[in-house]
Amino acid sequence: MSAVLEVKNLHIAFGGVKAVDGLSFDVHAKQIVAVIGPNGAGKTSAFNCITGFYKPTAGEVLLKGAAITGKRPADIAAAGVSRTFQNLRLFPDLTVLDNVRAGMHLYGGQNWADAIFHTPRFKRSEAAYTEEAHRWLDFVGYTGPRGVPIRNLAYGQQKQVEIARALARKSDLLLLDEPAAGLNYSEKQRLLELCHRIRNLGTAIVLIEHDMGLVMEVSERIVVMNFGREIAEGTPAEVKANPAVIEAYLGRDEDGEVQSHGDA
Amino acid sequence: MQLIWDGLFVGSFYALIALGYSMVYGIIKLLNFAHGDLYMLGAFIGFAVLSSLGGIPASLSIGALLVVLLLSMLLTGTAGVLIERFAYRPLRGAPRLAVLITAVGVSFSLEYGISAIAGPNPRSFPIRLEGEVFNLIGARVSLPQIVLMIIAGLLMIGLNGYIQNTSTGRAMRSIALDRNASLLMGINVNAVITRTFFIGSALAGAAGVMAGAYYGKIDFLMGFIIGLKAFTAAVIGGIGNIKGAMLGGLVLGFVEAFGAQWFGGQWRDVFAFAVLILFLTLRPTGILGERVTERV
Amino acid sequence: MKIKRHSTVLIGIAAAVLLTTSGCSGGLLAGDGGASSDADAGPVKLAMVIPISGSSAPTGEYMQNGANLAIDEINKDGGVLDGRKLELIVGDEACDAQQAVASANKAVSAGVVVSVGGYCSGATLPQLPIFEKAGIPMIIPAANSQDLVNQGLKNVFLINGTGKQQSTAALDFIKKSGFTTVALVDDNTSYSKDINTETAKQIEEDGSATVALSTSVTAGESDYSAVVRDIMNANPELVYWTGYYQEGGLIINQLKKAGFAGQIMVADGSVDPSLSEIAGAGAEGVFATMTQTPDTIEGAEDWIANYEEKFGSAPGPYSTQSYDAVRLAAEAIEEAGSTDGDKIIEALEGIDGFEMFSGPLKFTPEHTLSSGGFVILSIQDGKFVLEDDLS
Amino acid sequence: MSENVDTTLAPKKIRPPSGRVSRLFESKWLGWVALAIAVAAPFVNATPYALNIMTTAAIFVLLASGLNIVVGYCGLLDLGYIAFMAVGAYTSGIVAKAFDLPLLFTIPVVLVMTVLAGLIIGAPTLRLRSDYLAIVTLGFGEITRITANNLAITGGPSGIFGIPGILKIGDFDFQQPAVFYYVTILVVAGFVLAAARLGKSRLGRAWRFVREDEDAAEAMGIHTYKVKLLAYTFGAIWGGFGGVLFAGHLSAVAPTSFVFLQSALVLMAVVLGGMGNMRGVVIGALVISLLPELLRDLAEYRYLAFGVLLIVVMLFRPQGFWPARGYEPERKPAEEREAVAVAGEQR
Repeated sequence: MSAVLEVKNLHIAFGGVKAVDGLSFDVHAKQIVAVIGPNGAGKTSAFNCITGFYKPTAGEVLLKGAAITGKRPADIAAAGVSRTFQNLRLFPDLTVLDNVRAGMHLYGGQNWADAIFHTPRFKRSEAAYTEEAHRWLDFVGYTGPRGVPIRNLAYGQQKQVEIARALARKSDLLLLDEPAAGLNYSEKQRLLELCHRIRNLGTAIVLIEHDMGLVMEVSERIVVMNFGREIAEGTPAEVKANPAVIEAYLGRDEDGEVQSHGDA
Repeated sequence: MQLIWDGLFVGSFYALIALGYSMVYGIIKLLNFAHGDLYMLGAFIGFAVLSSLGGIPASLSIGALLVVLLLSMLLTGTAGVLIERFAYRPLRGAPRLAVLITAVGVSFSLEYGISAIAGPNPRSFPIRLEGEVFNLIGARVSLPQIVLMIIAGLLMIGLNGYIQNTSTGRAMRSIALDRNASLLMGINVNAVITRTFFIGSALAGAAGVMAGAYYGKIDFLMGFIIGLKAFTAAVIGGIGNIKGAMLGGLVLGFVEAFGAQWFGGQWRDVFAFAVLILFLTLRPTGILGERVTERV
Repeated sequence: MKIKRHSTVLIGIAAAVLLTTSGCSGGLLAGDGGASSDADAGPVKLAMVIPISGSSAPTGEYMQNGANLAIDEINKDGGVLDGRKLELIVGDEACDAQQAVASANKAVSAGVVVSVGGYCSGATLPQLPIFEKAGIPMIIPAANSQDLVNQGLKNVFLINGTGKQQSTAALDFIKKSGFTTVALVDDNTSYSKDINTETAKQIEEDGSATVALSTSVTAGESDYSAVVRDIMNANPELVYWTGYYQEGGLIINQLKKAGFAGQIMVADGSVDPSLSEIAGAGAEGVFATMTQTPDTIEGAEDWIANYEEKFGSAPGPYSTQSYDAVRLAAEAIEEAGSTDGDKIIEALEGIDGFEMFSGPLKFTPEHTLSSGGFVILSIQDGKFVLEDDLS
Repeated sequence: MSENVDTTLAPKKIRPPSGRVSRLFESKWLGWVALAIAVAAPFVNATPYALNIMTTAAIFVLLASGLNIVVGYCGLLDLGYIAFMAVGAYTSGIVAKAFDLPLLFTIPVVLVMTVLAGLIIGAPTLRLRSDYLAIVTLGFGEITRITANNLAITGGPSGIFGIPGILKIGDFDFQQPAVFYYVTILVVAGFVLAAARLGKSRLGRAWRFVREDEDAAEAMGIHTYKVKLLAYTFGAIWGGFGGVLFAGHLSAVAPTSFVFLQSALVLMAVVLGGMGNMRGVVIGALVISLLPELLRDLAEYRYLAFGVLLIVVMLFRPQGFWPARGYEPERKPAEEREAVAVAGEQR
């Protein structure tokens, strides 16, 4: 079984601070992998390295066996990676549909001349864009209004739209940065179910998440980071039993969280 | 030699104005497009003050100049503070585009406001620095030039001391690094920004009065080109960097003097802007700037 | 479907507009517009497109006053063409091509008969085709770029000396005073560059002096140390500044500060009271090539008194030329016996010996003054006085 | 999947702002009505003055619609936009005079030159942060003007004059003011429509994505640099055509027409009208270009007023007087059912 994503010995430093210090893990097709760790452990920095927003100081990132290290984000997205952001990065003044259409940019189907002359090709492709956008909104279970600027919507709805936008990219690998942050219990349950459905589409998922209950339930494998280093990797059960992980979380206020959700 | 001296002299004007650009940019990441117009405003305030004082004996001109200089600095500084308070502060956190457009609006308002008040025609400055011309290692140097350069130098040294050694100066530097953290540390960010605007504008105003007294002619558009040049100077030195702005001003003065020598005076501005574009594309952090990685 | 609906609406709107407006005069369907509707009655209108805003606005005022003075005099004497009054239609050019075109078109629409304006050459050039197409003669009192003449338009008459004539005057003075090396500096505007290149050409052809330096500066700056340095290096006996007074004053001042020992001469664009204000003490003794101003014309005291009484200020540059332009227009209209453009042009071409401030007028075949009327002024006690009438 | 859709959360009805004025403004007819008025205007008043003002205003509309692509759609502040008009005007003027061609035939050269200018100015600068970009474009604008003022081929400070007319077929001269006006209206209407259509296409959306959040756009696979360069190039073409019309209209081109003030005026039209909204921008351009003609007496104060207006608009109505409409129609309920079913078996 070939890996969709291989991260090999990734390093990045800002000034003297080593944000990611030797991270390696693989993600296989249809796999859901979680990256966890205390705040400031370097999870989001690792995401940014994988998606090209940071240039890693050392190490390699392979997507389906091809190196994507240090390419620009748009090229990495085109190669088959899509992502969401830790704090929503939607296009606030644009409509819900337009936000989802952003994920479809690479579909092409029209050029500027088509647009200026309103060729049949243009009309077809616009109709397809709209239809597809509705489809992805339905897929994530979005029920809100779709023709209004997204800034008017509730936080939970915005989160749904951001996932729909990333899905519309139709990538092989989806990186979700804290998808459950700020969601209530029923929303989290729907997110859990959505992750499974996304995987059934054939897309692998890597997610950063603080909600241990969700992480333990949804992911097949877990990578644990602390101070930029990878301190453990394995199945949820293995990780839960790993002394290094327990140590990393002990003495911190996440302690209780691990315990309580561990029973779930 | 003459080239170097001329470059140094013009460069010290650029440096004074570039300082304000750089300070404001360093602290609130705002490109104060209207900064050059504060230089113009300073010159006109100086003009108004002098005219209202009436005739001044020529013998007193240096002393009178210093008084006018201080007064104009005070008033221009206040104008800068008002501009920040009413035009920029409400937009803090707004998209960069909105702030920039506002700055263009401020620039326009200042230029044509002065034009409406003082008339569109150039005015000749009431006092004039005249003085001996003598030879200094191969360059013609005049007394007024030396006086003005000493004033400019003192202002810059004073500013540097202020920023390095006082608590406000430290607060400025910390805000430049991280505004939110500074807020958490209990620094009154608004007060510091106000002070920054005051100092930056006052320096531009001082440059305006000095230019008026030296060149003898002021007009409402005099700040436009020099504002651009000062920005260039700030970029050359590394924008946000106080010492860089001083260095950048002098470097630009030299570069221009040599450029004008090689290509002819009418190409001087083209040359200066080409330097700006080169720096921005090849080394946007300037000579003294540090590399900053922008985080997502 | 949709397109059909659109077009029906369009046609409907167009038809409605046509119906409601076909009665109006001045529309496309009403012949050639309102331009000539009052050709035979009412006041005879003269256009004057001059700088009212912008940095040359003061000169515009001098010109407008001069023109109004002439109009009042003529109207007091019974106007033209058996009692029709003259009326001045003033438009702003602001030394900008686009504004000039707008104002010229406005004047044409107002039904003017003769244009008596034109100050900035760059803004006057694009007016030429507009007045030419409308068949309106132009008597240009101030603008004097050679480019105006080079177009060879038959409706264009220049009553200010051209750049070429000014250059000749400069050369005469150079020879007369025995200068052997000259530096020429312009401000990169059409008018100024014209004089620079023309003077350089004439000096070289003449051979009695050499051009040590011919260069341009950018208008609107404060620091001219680069050109001062160049001049000091070339070390000429005379510097001839062909630009306007704003920069001229600065350059004179900076030259003197740098210890320049030679003489300085300026062209007519710098002849303004502000020149010596800006230049300070260094302006004393500066020469200028200039057409006669009322100050320097003998026997013009009455005229000056009239002007001062009417406008409360002394006349300035181009007041006399504007005054003469209006008088000349009236004369030509009278001569032609009609407001028809072609007839007026014919009359202008036929004029011989019409008395103006610059002397008796007769146009050359290219519609310029036969003699430029340039004299040399110099600054004494901060004021321009006649130095040499070059006769 | 249907059981996961929370049916109790039925779509909230969020309606686009209604109100008679805004509805009138959003009306599909507005463009046609405007065109009809423009076509009909000369039948009311065809004095050279009126035609001149209207032609100038139309050219200004074209410039504003071009700048709107750059500033409004893509969010790049260009303070030297008039340079593109200068390139267009000079190119067509020089070529037309040198080969004695009607202006119409210079268009291919103008296209090449303006696209080149867009690339030359854009390529090095579009990687810069937005505020640097603003000042660099300002510098480029000045460089263009000063260069034109100093070169022999551009006629130096006098510029070029006596430019041939736009086209002449037999005795019919397209240069007659009324005909030229209609040519201008036709060209401008075409370009405004094209710009509006571009705004509602894949490329136009990409511009908006870049404007709203460059990083998020990158993450979606949008090559932000290329997209920005395209915006710049289109802006340059619009400006270049504005230049051709300008050269044809005045029959003379001089450096004084391309000062910073002109760039600022075009920018004001875009900002006041409503960045990103073509209708607003057209109205803004008409207001900016026609108002001074109507208020000639206040000429001295108009720039002051514009400056103050810019600040006030940014403070209180940052989207301009007629902001871009942020709404599009909702889906019809019938389709919804179908689409839900399809989405379930996606891929």
